[in-house]
Amino acid sequence: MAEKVEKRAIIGWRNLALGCAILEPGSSMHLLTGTWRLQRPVVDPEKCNQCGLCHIYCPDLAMTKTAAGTYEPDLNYCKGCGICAEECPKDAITLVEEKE
Amino acid sequence: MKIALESFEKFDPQHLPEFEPLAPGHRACQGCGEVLALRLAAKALGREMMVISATGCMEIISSAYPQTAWRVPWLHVAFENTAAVASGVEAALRIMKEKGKIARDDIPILAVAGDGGTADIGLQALSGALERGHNFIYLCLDNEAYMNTGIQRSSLTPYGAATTTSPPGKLSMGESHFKKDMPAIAVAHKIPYVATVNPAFYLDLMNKVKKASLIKGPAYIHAFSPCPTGWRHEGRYAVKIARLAVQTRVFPLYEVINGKYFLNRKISKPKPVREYLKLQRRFAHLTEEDIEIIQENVNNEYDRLLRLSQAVDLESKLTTSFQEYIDQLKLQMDEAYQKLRAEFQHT
Amino acid sequence: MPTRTPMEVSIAVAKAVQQADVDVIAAYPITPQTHIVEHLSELVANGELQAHFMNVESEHSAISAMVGAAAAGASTFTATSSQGLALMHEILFIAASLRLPIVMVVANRALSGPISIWNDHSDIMAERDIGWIQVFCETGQEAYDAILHAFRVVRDPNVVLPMVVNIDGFNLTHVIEPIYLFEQEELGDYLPEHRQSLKLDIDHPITMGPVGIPEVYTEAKKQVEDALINSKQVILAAWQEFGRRFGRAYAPIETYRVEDAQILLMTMGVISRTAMGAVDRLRDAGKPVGLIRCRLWRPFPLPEFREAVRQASIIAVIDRHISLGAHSGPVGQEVRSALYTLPNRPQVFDFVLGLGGRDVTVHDFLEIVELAEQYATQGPPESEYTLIGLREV
Amino acid sequence: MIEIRFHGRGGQGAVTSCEILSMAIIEEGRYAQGFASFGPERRGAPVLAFVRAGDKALKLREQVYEPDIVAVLDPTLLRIVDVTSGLKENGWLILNTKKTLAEHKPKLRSDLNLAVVDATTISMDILHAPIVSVSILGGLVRATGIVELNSLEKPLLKRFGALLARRNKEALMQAYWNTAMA
Repeated sequence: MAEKVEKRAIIGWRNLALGCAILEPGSSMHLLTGTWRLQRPVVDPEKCNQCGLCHIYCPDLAMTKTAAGTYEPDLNYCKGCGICAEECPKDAITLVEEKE
Repeated sequence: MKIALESFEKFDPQHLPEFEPLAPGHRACQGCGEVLALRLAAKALGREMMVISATGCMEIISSAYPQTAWRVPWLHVAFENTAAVASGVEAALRIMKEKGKIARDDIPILAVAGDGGTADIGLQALSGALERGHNFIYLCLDNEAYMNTGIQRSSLTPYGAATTTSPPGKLSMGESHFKKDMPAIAVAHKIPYVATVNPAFYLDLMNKVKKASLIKGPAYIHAFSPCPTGWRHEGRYAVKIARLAVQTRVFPLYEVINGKYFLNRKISKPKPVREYLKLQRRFAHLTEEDIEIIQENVNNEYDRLLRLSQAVDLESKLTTSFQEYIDQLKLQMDEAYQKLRAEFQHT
Repeated sequence: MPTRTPMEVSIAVAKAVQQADVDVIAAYPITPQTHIVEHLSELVANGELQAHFMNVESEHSAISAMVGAAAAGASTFTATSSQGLALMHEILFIAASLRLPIVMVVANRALSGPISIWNDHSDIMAERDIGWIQVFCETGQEAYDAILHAFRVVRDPNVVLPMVVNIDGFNLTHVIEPIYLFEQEELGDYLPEHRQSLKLDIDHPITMGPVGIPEVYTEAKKQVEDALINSKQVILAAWQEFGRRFGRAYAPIETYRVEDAQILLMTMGVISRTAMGAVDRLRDAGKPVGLIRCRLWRPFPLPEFREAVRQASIIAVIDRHISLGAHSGPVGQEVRSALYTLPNRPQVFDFVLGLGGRDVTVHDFLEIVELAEQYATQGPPESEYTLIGLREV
Repeated sequence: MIEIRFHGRGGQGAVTSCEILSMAIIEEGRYAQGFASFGPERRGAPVLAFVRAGDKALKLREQVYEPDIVAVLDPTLLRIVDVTSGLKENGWLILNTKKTLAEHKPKLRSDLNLAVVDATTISMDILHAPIVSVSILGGLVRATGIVELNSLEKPLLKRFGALLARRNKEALMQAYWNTAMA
């Protein structure tokens, strides 16, 4: 006999906001798209001239400024596209394979 | 409109606003150039604005229940009616302010749709909204095909591109039509502001969006939006390809202010179109002859834009030289008068 | 005192919209809706109604603009008909799903093809499942009252759904008749101020109209269904309140001379008045015939309907739309399924008539009653429904 | 219950006649429906308009098939339309015509009552236009007494505005006093 397949909703209808609206702004932050990544950018802070282009050109808003003024990828969100490495004028960013 | 542009303060690349209306965690593809253009446009407008979105990639990737990537008010209704929905929002704010029901009606409204939602199925609603003169910014994120449904051609798919509904074959070389001139269609509505933008030129993009928000009436902004999935290029090349599109004159950056064309970036030594095409496998099947046809079309289109923008130069030259002529006349008359006067006194 | 005024029904409708103090009206002209929106644009042009009148380029954009305006928190109104309603189809579901309190008049008209500008109910019957509250009117007075009622209902925080007021095209919209119009003061607080809890607001940024993944779509639909079912309480309370204040009470299912009636006619809209005339004649002739008129169509008033037909043995349902390929018209289907689970149910015969402006007369109803009796005694017709007035050759 | 049918041509004012008459009946506290034969008829095409009047709320919404009164706004219609179709026995026919009662009467069903008025000449004289919507009402009201003359005043004002209403009232009165009946 086939087992009953669990097909669960993520929220009960009584708890839905009016019109199925989403009330928490920017709640996509809960979704860690870093798990999509096959390669990760590694920044050489020595080479970084702090121009910020990697931050500007990141479609995933993953390049963040460190206290030192250089940039680091937020691996929670970085999908590893490599635009930052391609666009860095100082070649300060290299892509390395994510390990198994 | 003049007043708004006079007080227009450009973004300082060193001090860009920190607030990101679009949050990380959205589900766009790796290396998506469209979400980059959208993010930069939203960033230019800041916290106090509203986004009206068409159905499409940007809607799907930013609003899948129960999470939203939006930190500003955002509304999605359907595919083809974004401009009409934005009309309603704008009219509502205006009348409710007039009736004292709300405090502000100067909140920028950003209506966003893709190339299909703009140039195909949404064209009628857009035309109506532009004609009615609503105060909103319409952003067309042009990734040159229906990417959300799986890369089917649209009326903005470029000549020669392979899509799932314009495949190259024995009798076909891919898309057989040139792109519809969507900005020119917007210009034909005699709206105050039309511009093309490209995420590789992020300051230009942000400044144009901000400018559009300061202008009363409809603004139409056409954004080049590389799509690694649909154009079949490596994700890391999204910005590079966007830049090449400008450097090869494939996608010139210009503004049309009150009907007058301004070519923002003159490309005097363009790179060959081939360089732009070769990074994208959607063009991989093209022959030398096909590429020649594309190159010729790019040349012609650029020349046309150049002539349109030179018309503005010529006009200002004409006005200046006429003024100079009048001034000279005045000077000559003055001299003649002095001479006469001197002679008169002499006698 | 309300003033008794002779006027075209369309103008009375516009007056009611004016009295509801709407903010945004977007409309596209279509016969026979035009007089309503023409008059509204006049009221706005003369400064008698402070609203934005938007001349959109299609009905699709009319409803889209209404959705946008309502999402921004404005009180909204639009009107359309037939092809225009069909063009709105896609967005109608979304308006309900977003829980936006839009009021719309549908000047009922046949759907193409062939093209017909005349009255029947095929336009609204194609939109039964859109999640909007739907009511029908029989007279100009009812149309005026129904608009006021609609604004009260949709503005209720327990409803927050869009609502259609159906007014038969031409046969009601274009008729001059006596209508009691209220002064604004007389309405008092019957019409509450328009307030919305969830809307586009930079101080409380929410995301409206997100992607309904499979894990939430069912729940989202249930929310609308629940709101629609529960709206009935508010609808009834608002009618009762209307009756208390203004002396005209309305009910979801209204009856006429049903006492001891064995045969019941069931109608919707303007033809109900002609049906009353027919019932009078049959009663005069000693036939136990009564009439039930369905005023509230969505949510369908199931208990009220069952109660109204409890003692009848025959129901002759009048459909003003032909449901191609089905075994009866839409109202007939609704009625049959409403009775199916009852142990003792009357026989139901469905009659389709008055399509595309074909006049519905007293004689039609007399014929229908005769046929229904004949079917009841001699067995049902070959076809599960009967087209009245059909010319064979 | 009284039912009236107007025959006119698009643009002549048959719908206006029905509008004004139905309003006047309602002004008297009675019940009325005024409506046209809905359709896309254009200027010049034969059109119909109807008024149904009663002392109680009307339980009838069908078209008018057996009128008590028929008014014809254009005499040329007599050649192409059977204007007396369905007209009840002893009903009234109101004709806009330059001809006399004697000329029309013999051609009619014998049971019918006839009233004639030269509404076109009156309208041309007073309104300088061949729009006979109000002057035909002069004949109709004179012959049938369906409303008091005074009751028409408000509807005229509402329909035409002060200036035009005065001229139309003049046309109404002229027609009223110049209607011949048999």
